[in-house]
Parts: sequence; structure tokens; C-alpha cells
Amino acid sequence: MIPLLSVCDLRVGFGRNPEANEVVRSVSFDLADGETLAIVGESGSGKSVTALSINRLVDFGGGRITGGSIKLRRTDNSIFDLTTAAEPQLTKIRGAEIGMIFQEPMTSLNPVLTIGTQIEESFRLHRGLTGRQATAAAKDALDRVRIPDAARRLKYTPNQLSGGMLQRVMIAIALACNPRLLIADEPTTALDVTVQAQIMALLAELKRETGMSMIFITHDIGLVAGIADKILVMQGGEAVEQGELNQILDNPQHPYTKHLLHAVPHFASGRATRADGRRESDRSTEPALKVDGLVVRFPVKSGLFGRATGAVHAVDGVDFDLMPGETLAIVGESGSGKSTTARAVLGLVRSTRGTFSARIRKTAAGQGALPVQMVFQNPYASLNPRLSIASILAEPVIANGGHVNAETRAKMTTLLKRVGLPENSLERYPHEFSGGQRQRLCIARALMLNPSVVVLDEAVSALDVSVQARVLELLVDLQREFGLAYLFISHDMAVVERIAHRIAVIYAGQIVEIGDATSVLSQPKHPYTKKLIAAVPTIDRRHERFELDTRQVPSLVRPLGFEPSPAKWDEFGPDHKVRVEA
Amino acid sequence: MNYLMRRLATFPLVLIGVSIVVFVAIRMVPGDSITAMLGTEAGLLTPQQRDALAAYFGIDQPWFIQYWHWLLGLLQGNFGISSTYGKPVLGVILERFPLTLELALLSMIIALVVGMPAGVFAATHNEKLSDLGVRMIAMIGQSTPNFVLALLIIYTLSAGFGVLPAMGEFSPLWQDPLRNLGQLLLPAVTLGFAFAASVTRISRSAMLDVLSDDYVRTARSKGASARSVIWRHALPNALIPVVTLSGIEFGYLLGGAVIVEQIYALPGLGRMVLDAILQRDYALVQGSVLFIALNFMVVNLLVDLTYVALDPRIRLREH
Amino acid sequence: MRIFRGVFAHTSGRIGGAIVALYLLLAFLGMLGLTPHNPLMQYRIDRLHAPDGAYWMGTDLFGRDVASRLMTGIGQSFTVAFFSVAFAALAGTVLGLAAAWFGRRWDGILMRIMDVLLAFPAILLALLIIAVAGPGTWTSIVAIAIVYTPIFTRVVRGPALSLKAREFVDAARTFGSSPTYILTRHLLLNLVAPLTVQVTLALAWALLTEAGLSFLGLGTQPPAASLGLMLSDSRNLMETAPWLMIFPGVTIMISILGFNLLGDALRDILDPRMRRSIA
Amino acid sequence: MVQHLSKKLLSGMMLAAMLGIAAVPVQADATTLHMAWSQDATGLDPHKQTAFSSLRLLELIYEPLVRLDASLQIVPAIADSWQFSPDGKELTFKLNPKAKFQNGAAVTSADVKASFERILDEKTGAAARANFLSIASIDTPDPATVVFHLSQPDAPILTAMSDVNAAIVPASEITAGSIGTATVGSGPFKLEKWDPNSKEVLVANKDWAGGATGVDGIEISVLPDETAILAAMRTKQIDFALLNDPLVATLVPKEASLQLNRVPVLAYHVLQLNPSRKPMTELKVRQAISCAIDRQEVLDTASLGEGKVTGPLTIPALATDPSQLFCYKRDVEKAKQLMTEAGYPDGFSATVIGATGEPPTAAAEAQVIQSQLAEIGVKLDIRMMELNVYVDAWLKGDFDMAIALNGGRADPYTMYNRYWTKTGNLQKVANYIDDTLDSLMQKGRTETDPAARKAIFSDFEKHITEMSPWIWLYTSYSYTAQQKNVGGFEPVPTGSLFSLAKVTIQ
Repeated sequence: MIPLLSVCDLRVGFGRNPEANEVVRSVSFDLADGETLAIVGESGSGKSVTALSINRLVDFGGGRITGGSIKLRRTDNSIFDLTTAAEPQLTKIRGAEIGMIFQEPMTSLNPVLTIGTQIEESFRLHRGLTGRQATAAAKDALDRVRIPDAARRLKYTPNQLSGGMLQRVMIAIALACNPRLLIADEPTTALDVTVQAQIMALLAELKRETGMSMIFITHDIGLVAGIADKILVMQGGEAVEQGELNQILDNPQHPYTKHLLHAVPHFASGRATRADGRRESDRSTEPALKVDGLVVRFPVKSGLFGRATGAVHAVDGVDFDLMPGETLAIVGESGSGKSTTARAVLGLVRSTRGTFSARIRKTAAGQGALPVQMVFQNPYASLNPRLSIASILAEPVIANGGHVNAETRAKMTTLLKRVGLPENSLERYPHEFSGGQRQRLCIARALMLNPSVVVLDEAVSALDVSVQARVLELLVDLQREFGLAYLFISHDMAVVERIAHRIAVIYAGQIVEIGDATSVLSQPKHPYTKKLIAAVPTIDRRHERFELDTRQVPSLVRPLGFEPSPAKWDEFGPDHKVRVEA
Repeated sequence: MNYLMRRLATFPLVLIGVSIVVFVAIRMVPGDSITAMLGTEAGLLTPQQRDALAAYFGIDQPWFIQYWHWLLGLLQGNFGISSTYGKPVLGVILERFPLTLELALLSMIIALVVGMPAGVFAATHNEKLSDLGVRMIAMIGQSTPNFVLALLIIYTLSAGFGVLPAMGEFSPLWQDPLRNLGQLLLPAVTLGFAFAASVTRISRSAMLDVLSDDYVRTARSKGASARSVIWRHALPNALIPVVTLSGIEFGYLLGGAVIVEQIYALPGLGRMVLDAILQRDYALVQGSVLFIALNFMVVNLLVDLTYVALDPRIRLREH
Repeated sequence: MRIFRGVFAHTSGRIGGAIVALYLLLAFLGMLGLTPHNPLMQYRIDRLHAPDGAYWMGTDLFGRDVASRLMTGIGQSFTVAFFSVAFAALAGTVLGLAAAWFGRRWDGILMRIMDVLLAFPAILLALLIIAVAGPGTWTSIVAIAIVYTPIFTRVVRGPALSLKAREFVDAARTFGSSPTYILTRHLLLNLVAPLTVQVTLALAWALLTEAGLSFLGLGTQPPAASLGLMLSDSRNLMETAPWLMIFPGVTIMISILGFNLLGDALRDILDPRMRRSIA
Repeated sequence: MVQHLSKKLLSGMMLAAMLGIAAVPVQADATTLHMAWSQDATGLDPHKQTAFSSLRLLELIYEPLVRLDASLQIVPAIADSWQFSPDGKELTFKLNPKAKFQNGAAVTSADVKASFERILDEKTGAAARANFLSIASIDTPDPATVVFHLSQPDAPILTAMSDVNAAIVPASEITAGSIGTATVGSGPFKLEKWDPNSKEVLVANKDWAGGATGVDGIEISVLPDETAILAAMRTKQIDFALLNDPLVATLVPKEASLQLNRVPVLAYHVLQLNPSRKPMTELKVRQAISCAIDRQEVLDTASLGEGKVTGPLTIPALATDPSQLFCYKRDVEKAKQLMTEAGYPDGFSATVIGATGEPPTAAAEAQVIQSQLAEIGVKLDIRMMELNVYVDAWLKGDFDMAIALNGGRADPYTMYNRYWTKTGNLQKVANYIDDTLDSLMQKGRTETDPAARKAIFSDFEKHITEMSPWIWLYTSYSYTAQQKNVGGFEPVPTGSLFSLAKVTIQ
């Protein structure tokens, strides 16, 4: 049987001189009908460019195919080389025979057109449907991706739908004309983990329904375990290894594949938690940070004079304590209030109620110390691009009345070395560093003031997986060395498993489960925790079927004066308690 | 709705600010209605004569009392009486306004009809020779002072072809459409030239931005043709900056195009205000500046409302 | 330095930069008095002399050398443009930063005041200011500066608001950095790029405005030359001595062209949005 | 589709425009004179308006008792005849019985009396009142006779009465308080419509005592840019135009179909020194300035030679040959000498003010003078101001020097008493007076013998140019441009357009 798609010695370059500037070098693979190929790699590996070359969208991004062939077997069984096709032919193939979905559902749909119009367009272009017929077809397409109330949603514009919904719409568009090949370029990366599980489930189901082939591009090798038949691993523009799913996962040959599988955090249901620095049971030491009844509310204003008519209960009664040398991970999905909690601890948002106490530790004379410091999610946004590294590191010292003297400079150099950055970094600017390096800079900056607590707000989420692993290692080392307490905010269970001693699961502004990391991860008690953990993709759970669940996160807007009922807790074991739902 | 109400609520505030500024400023300018009428002959007046004239022009009291009276009148819809026209200010303004409005509209139509396709064309031929050509013309358009263009047009037409648009009296559109268009076309072209150039430049850069957006890639992945991608998917998204620019420019044009009106001898708002200032027709200056400011604010509000119509993502909020 | 290299690598940046540099050179020579003739000298027997070897661009009504006057005129026009834009940028930056930083009520009050200025027809605002203060170079500068201040205020306020929400500002707050430090190092330093672009484009507009004011007799005072004044003085001599209009007209057009090209280039180089799409 | 549509729309608009343009020159109504000027009248009250354009407009609507002809001789208007009593203290007018107001009522002696009483009433605010202060009382023995009783002999009063500022308005309109809003005159044209700064429509007054007018009406358009006026005349949109700027006026003769009318006017271009300010307090400094200025060159440069160097007296019958006046031939050496003698061998700095566009040559004159005075070390700073700002400073005497175009009168006393008498209203502007000037002016006022008057004023002229409080420069022309098929226009030195009443279009 001739494969549906046969890519042979594909080379793609960019710029004025594409031959000299190749980002994909000699990639070959075959894809049979109904097969799913996962292309796995980190940023810059050329995986997306490879995908975009297949339907030649790479042309519009300034790329050019400099060699090789991409042969598509068309519906009439003729073989068609996409690398040499002219644009008019390509427009007939795109959408009709090759569908594609992208990473960012929020930006991939035209913001000014209704989703109905955007779905109908596919039918109009390839099926010649117009008017009511097209609308009916669009409604069917939405039904197919399990969007409830499809007829009404057709009139929505993208801004009225959540990310998960939008990705379903994207899938509906891509599959509208039943293409035999679907290219999914990191379709779940921008989504919450439970939503990701939904989308994965949907893709798997649709694939079964239609028998289409799929190319699934991802940086997360754990994610493809549930859906792929074959895996192609890319690094630096080359395909370093490819083969059957089980073969790659169980018996990787290439060192990079091994690295991806072993060095990178994968969720292991509590089996990979830290063994060191467990909380002692006697509780004699004073906590590094204690948060009591933290409440953060944002007024909702309306009316001509902007009177508050309600409040968003972003954080609604959160208590926890954090011992020196301990990591408390706060996990939850977007909108759960985990970042607001962190920001409230730092005083970046004004807390409505609640108390904090943080232990100030003794420091060298002349150097002030703020007990709590923070490392932010986006290493590209948290360093002022116009300041040199020296100025950036000096800022906390200056802010606390210190001076940039020899001592400070010495400290900078030491810290830079300690976080693994070259010594000449001081005179350089942030843009000269990679994402991982920048995050190391942020960590160094946070340590300039000898804090006792470091708040890490999704501190590794924006990094490539292998970089993530190394930064996590660094964090663990630093924690041991300086006795730091970490408040680790994350949505990523795999990462949390590697660093947390304790975990607090936050949902709708409230902690629903808190306790020892191993205990919480291996024996989740609260339904939400269970759901969250069930949604985490793991290498262990191959070809597992996910349940589709279209429930939405409840609204956090409450009427004025609303107070939640006080929490009741069930204790499970020495350090594991779960909120009792009313 | 709430947003609209709140925006409208700031109007009186800004208008009071504008009126106080203009009220004080025009009175700070040396010379008054009397010297404006009599010139150096004003020196022949006896003090009693001066007082009588000051009372006649209503400038015999401190400015804040004058302002108070004027404000009270305004609340009753009375903008005062123009000293040069001897007629109610509002009537004078409304008589001049159709021309200014029509001229502004015509210029904007010319600018959009010429500028948008040119900008889209340049964006889709990015960095090719034709793009450079369009950009060069647009640059020249933006760089030509409009009085130079106006004088050149008039000179070329009258000396070279012996024709010229009718000058002086303005024929309203509803009375004599042909004559009206004949009168306004050249001034509109004069104003529209630089306007079109700005529109070209901004629609080009907006298109370039939009063409690299994700949803354009999505449209292409659906198999949409190049034309459909440009006109159906990209252009509506590129309109916001064009609307912003056109709105601002239109808002300014509604304030009258002093120099072009002067050269083409069009009795528009701009010249009226200029003359009113030169003749120290205080009531007319105050009334018309207020009117122009109100227009400007209304146009700005309309621009904001247009955003909402164009882009469902935009919610009306303060700022 | 990076900017210079960037401009040099950019086609329209090269052209624009070359034009602006040439004009600055001419203006500089004019200021040093290195002009073909004395720009104020009235060669009475050579009034309205057509361009030739002695007077490259002819002479004006007074028998003054147009080429020499253009050289000093460029200096004058650029002075007005530079200072007015500098003042407007300075005032706009301070006000825009203040509005963004203090937010709420102050933001409201400041922006309403800017609305008042914006709602005023620009040329009338300039006219009133000049009428009150009397015409002259400095009055023109102040008038144009006041007209442009609200524009700069808006240009600064928007990005300042978004910078204020950026993580490095949050980070600075967590260290307890002083407002002054945050305003100068974190906000202002990052506003340099959009401001540079806006300044360049505003310079072009200021040149046009100066010309417009001179046309109404409110700009530069005789016998000093400015491009706008020369142009407006030429209008009644357009037929008798066309060179009086052509040379200043072309000079002003090319100078504005230069600033626009340079501004475009700077936007391409400095605008992070553009850079992202290139990267 | 969009491109296609826009192309169609554009070509449609172009067509419309061309039609609109082409339709204009074809004027169906041949007996309407299409006239243009760059500055419009500023108001309609003949007793109050003093602006040049206002006077030119009102002259066509209102009539004074007498008027001046082209040689500045007094000729009848509303009055048929007039007579001074032997002691010069009584002036009697006989009114033209045919004279009628445009409301149909006859012009009677009561109207004359009411009009002059209005002018003299301080509440009116009539600037011309200053010229009529010698009127003690007015008698109206019968409807056709008016007798003015004067407190002292006043020869110039008759000339003053020829001004439209002394126009006769209906007594009924005065009572009604509608002067300035309704225009009811007795002149050749009725004002049908006035759209300030845009357009006036005048129609012939069939009842005019002066007979039938040459055209049925005049439409005056305000075209603020004189280049545009010329352009409009080229395309025959405009038949007749008033021009101010000699740079534009001199282009008219180059057009085959156009004719330029020019006449020397009474108004004079002058550099006013302020003798109350140092160092202009020094006679020698003022004289040095006078000697350092080449008046002919100012004229040649600023006005392209369009005009005539003049002394203080611009009335042809009284004027002295300028070459006999003090330092009318440039003498830089003498000027430097005078400066040294005055104690300013290195010169001094001063500011000269001028009004933008009023006259259009002001800035040019200032620049030439600046360049000339630089030769004796006087550094002039030019400040051009908006007209009103200028007037304000001028009236306050707040200037070192001022470039001015001052209006002339047909009588030297009326023209100069405001400046050069001790009680002159504008003494504070002139800031210079001496006994010789004052007594010469007073003598000139009461003297009725023309030859004796000429001698008096000749002395006045010589003395004042020697004292040099002001530097008189030149008189220019008043320009009107017309299509060659317009006939019968007679330009007069006062700038009056009254002869438009008899203009015809062939």
C-alpha cells in the first residue's frame, strides 16, 4: 500500500539565502492511512516548520523548501508532490485534503468574524455550500466536536468562548471537509491540563470516527503516549530517531530521546517526589511564612457612577504555612487564584483580609533583607530589556538602601556562578540570554537580598522541557544550600512532583486539598484533585480513553457582602487534609 | 450604554474647560472689538464714546462676569450674538457648517478610496518595486504643505487651462449639486492628498502586521485564496488603525481647514473662526470653538463606537 | 550604536538618515556663516534675479541670495521643529508618566485637560497663543509644543500603563524599589524607543506646522528666513519669480521626506512587534 | 469589485467637477457686475465703520451731503449747494429735492440734523465726531435747508462732511435703533444680502437721485487670497476687483483681457518714530534716521516702484516737491555725522512694529529700512503683529518705531490735526509737538483763502520733515483690476468706488 504521505529528504530554509539558513535538514517519514505520527522536539527543533511545509504554509512565513519531496496520495490515488505545487493547486488541497490546527486557539481564529462564518468558509470553499446549507453544515461540524448548544454558538465571535472551546472550533474547521490528514501543531500547549485532556480525548475519538491520519506535533513526549502510533524525535532540524510508539518509549536508542524520556519531568503519580527535607512532625520551628485567612476580592463596578455591585472572589480564605527549607506547591488551573495568592503574599495585589508573617533572617550588616522574593513566570518579561545584568542584579540592593560596592559586585559574581551563568554576564543585556538563562538570572536576582522565602510563580512553565529539568535541579540545590523556603505556584503536576514537599490544590479561590506531596499525588481525595491528576498525561497510560466533560469553572463573581461558609476539613493521615464540600 | 453615558458625562466638563480657555485667551489678546472695528481711528474716541461702544459689544465687565452671563445664555441654548454678523452665533455657525462637513467628508472619501487600496497593494507587494513606488508617492503626499499644493493647483488651472472652481459664494449640495461638487472637489483633493498618503501608509503597515497574524495562517490552512485572505480575513482586522487615523483627521477637518478655505475662498468654519478672531468677534469665537470641540469629541466617540462594531474583542471601557 | 547600525542597514533609514544629515550639515554651515552670500545682504541691483552662476537659486524681492537664505532657513525651521518637539516630548512624557503612574483621579484629570487641548482646533490654538504672546521664534516653539503635548502625553501614557503592568515592574516592587527608580529605569528607559519614533515623525509635522503658521504671518519674523516664511513670502511672486517657491518648496518636502523615512526606519528597528515578526 | 466600483465613482466625480468648473464662466445675467476683494466690510453702520472695505461698501449705499471728485473738488451729493457765511461760522446746505431714501421717504433737513446729532452723541461711538466738534447747533428752517452753526470758523469741516462717515441716514431709523442692521441709504445701490467674509449682493436703487446706474447689481465676493482673485479674473469669474498687493497688481497688465486701474492715493506709508523714547528724543538721531533712509529704494523694493516718494502732504494741490524737503536725498555721511553729534556714534538698537498684511508691503518696507539703517549702526528688530494687536500697541504709543500706512484726507487739517496739534486725539501716538506745528495747524484751520492755506501748510511740511518725528516714505496706488469690457470706472485718490454707480458692462 502506498503511504498517504511520504516525506523524503525534506530541507527547509529561511531568509534571503535559504540554502545557507536551513532549519529543517533532511527529514523523511511515511504516514499510512489512519496512522498517527507524533513529531516531538523542543523549540527550534524544526518540528513546526516540518509540519508547515507539508501544506506549504511555510511559504508565507518567509520559508522555502530547498530540497526533498513531500508526496501526497490524493483521493483518486494519484501521487502529488507538494513541494513543487503552485499556489492555486495548494488552495484546493488545504482544508480539503489536509486540515490543520494550531497552538494558540485564541489567536488562530479571526477575531472579527463569527465562528459560524469561519466554519462555513470551509464548506463554501471546498463543497460549494452557501446560505442555509452552509449554516446547517457548520452546526453539524460544531456538534461533531461536542460543543453544546451549537446553533447559538455559531453566532458567537471568538472572544466569547474559552480557549478549550476555541480549540474545538478550530478542530471543527480543520475537519469540516473530512481531510484525510490532520496536522495538529501543539494543539494543547496553551490550555489547562483538564482541558488538554478533553481535547486529546476529542481528537482520539474523531480519529476513530473518521479514520483520518494525523501528524501531532508536541514538545511533551508524555502527551503523545495516549494517541500516537509512531514517534519522530527532532532535534536541531534533524530527525534523530523514529519508530513505533512502544519501541521509542520503551527502548529509545538516541541519547536525546533518552534524555527526553528520563531527564525531563514526567508525572509519576507521586512516585517521583522528593525524599529530602520532609516536614518534621514536631513543628517546633517557626514557619518561614505563615498565611492566615487570605482573602483577595476585586470589586465589580457598574452603573454611571461606577458603584461596586459585586466582587470577584479571587482568593477566598486561604491559610497555609511554610517551613524553612520546604517547598509548598500551589497547584490549580488558570483562574483558580493561585497566582493571586502569590502576588498577595508579595504585596503586588492588595489583600482584602488576612495576615502574613514572614521570618526575617539575620543578614550581613548594611544589606537589608526582604524576607520574601519572587521569580516570575515569563523570563522574557521579568527582566527590563534596557538594563545590563549588573544593573538588574544591583536593583534590589539599591532599592534597600545599599550601594554598588565591591562587596555587592562580589556577591553578584558569586550568585551568577552559582546559578550557572558565565562570569562575563554582568555587562551583557537580557536579550543576549536564552529563556533558561534568563530564569537563572531572575533566581540570582531574587537571591541578592538573602530572602527566607522565594515565591516561584510558574517559574519553569515557559521553558523548554529539558531546560525545565535543569532549572528545577538548580532550585533544589539552592534550597538545600541556602535553606530557602519555596512557594511554588504551578499548573504542571509533573514539575510539582519533582520539587514539592507539600502540595496545596486550589480551586475557585479556595484550597481544596493540602498535604504531603506523595500522599496528595498518590492518593488524591478531593474530586477536583482526582480530576486534575487523572488529566495529566503520562507515559504509563498509553492509549487510555478520556471521558469528555464540558463543565465550566464556576463564576467567581459574587454579590456584595457574600461570605463563603467556613471550611471544614477531613484529615487523611498526618499531613493531608481535604476540604469537605457543602 | 453605560459607557456611552459616562463618556457623554465628561463632555460638559471638557467643553467648560475649552470655553474657559478660549474665553480667557481671546480676551488676553491685545486689541478688542472696538479697535477691530475702528482700527487706528479708535484713537479719536472720547472715553465716553469708548464706554458706550464697550457696552455695545458687551465687553464692559470683568471677564468672569461676562463668562457667567455667557454660560447662563448657553444653558438656554443661546450662544450669543455675533458682532460682525449681527446674527445669533449658532445660526452663523450652522450656515458655515455644511460646507466644512462636506469638505471633510469628501476629503475623507478621497483619502479612503485612494489610500486603502494603495496601502493594501503596497502591503501585499512588500519590499517590491511597486511597494517602494507607492510608499514614495505617499511620502511626497505627506510632505507637501497643503497651501503649496493649493496654489499650484489654482495656478495650473487658471493659467494653463483657463478654468477654476467657482469662488466666493458656496452652493450647497442640495441646491446645485454639480456646482457644489465643482467647487469642493479641488479643495477636497488638496486636503485629501496628504490624508490619502497617511491612510496609505497606515493601511500598509496595519496590513503587514495583520498578514503575519495566526488567523491569517488559519485561513490559508483552510484553502482560502490569496484574495480572500486579504479582503475577507486581513482587511477587517487592519481597519482599526485606519479608522483611528481617519477619525482624528476627520475630527480636525471638521474644525475647518483654515489655509485651504482661505486660498479657495470657501466660507467654511475655519476661515470663519480665523476672521472672528481677527475681528475680535468674541461671541462667535467662543461659540464656534465650542462647536468645533464638541464635533471633535463626538467624532472621537463615534470612532470608539466604530471600533466596537469592527472588532468584537473591544469592550467599551474608560481608556 | 545598535540604532545607528540598524538605520544604516535599513534602506529607507539610509536615505532618510542621509537627508537629515545633509540638512543638518547645511544648517550648520549656515549657522557658521559659510553660505555663498550673506543671507541678509540685499543686493539691490539684483532684485528678483533668476538662478544663475552667481545666485544658484536666484534672489528674492530684496536681492537676497535664496540659496544662502535656504541654508539659514533650514537652521531656523529645524530649530523651531526640534525645540517644539523636544518641549512637547518632555512635557508629554512627564504628564503621560504621571497619568499612568498615579492612575485613577490624577489620570482622569490630566487626560481631561489633554482632551481640552486636543479638542481645540490645533491651528487656532497656535494662533491664540501667538496672538497673546506676540509672534517670534520662541512663541512659535511654545505654540507648536503646546499643540503637540497632548499627543505625546497619549503616546507615553499607553505604553507606560502597559509597562507598569509588566513583570519586571512587579519584580521591582517586590524588592521595594523606589517610584523614582521604577519610573526612570523601568518605564522611561523602555519608552525611549516609541518616543524616538514619535519624535522623528513629529519633527516632520512640526516643520509643516511652522510653514502653515508662517503662511498666516505668525511664524518666524523677518528678515530671518525659515522654510515656511520663504514659501509663504513667495506666493504672490509665484508667477514673477517661480524659483522663490520652487526651491523652498522642494527643500521643505525633502526634509519632511527625510524625517518620515527615518521615522519609518526607526519604527521598524525599535518596534518590538516588528522585531518579533522578523525573528 | 471594490476596485471597479471606486474607479467608476471617481470618474463620475471628475466629470461632475469638470462640468461644475466649466459652468462657472458662463454668466447668464450680464448686467451684474461680479466684483471681488480680499477683505470684507466689518459692519454696516456708516457712522461707526472706519475700515477701508466698509467705507467702500457703504459709499455705494449711503450718501453724505457732498462728495469729492477725482481731483478732490467738492461736488454735490445730497446737498445741491452750500454756502459759508462771511464770518465762516455758519454753513448752509440746500438739499436735492429728488433725494430719496431706499424706503421711499424723501431726504429732509430733519434727517440731516438727526444724522449729525447721532454722530455728535458720545453714546454712538462715532470716531468721526472729532471732525465735527465745532458744530454748535443745527437749524432746519425748511425741509430742504440745513444750517450748521459753528463755534469757530472751520474750513475743513466741509471736506469732513464729504466722508461716508458723515452719511445722512433716515431719522426714523435712528429712532428705531436699526442703523447698522437695516441699511436704508439714499445711494445708488441697495444691499440685498450680506454674508460677512463671504459675499455681498447689491441691487440698483431705481429711485436714486443721481439717475440710473450702469449695472443692475453688484455681487461682491470675498476672496482672501489675492493670487486667487487674479486667477478668478483670468477665468472671467470676476469682472472687477480691488487689489492691495502691488506684487499681484503688477501681474494684471500681463493678461490681455484685463486692465489695471491705478491712482495715487492720499494714504501714505510712513516710518513713525516715537520721540518720547530714547534715543529718538534727540532731534539729531531722528534726522540721522531720515537721512539714512533711501525712500525711493523702499518704494522700489517693497512696492516694485509702484508709487511716489512723498512728504507729509499727499494732497496733490498742496504737496511740496519732495526734493526740497529735509534729507529727502539719502545722505549716509550726514546721517553718521548726526549720530555722532547726538552721542550715538555706534548706533543703537530699537524695535520696529508692523501689522501683518496691513499694508501687504509692511514687512518688506521694514526689512529694507532695517537694512538701510544698519549702515549707520541702528539695529532694528522687526516685530510683525496681527493688525488688532498692532493697533492696540500703536494707540498706546507702545513702540520705538512703527511701519504704518496712515489714511489721508482731502484736507490737511482733518488729516493731521489728530497728531500735530496740542489737543490732537492722537498726540500720545505722535508724541511730538512744538509751538510752530500747533500754530501752523490752527492757522490752516481757520484760513479759507486757498493760496494762503497752501503757504501755511508748505511751512508745516518743511518744519515737520526737519523735526523728523516721522519719516514719510511714499504714497502708493490704489489698484482696481477689471475685464476690458467693463467701462466707466473712474478711480479717485480717496480710493472711493463710488463711480461703480456709472460702470457698464459691454
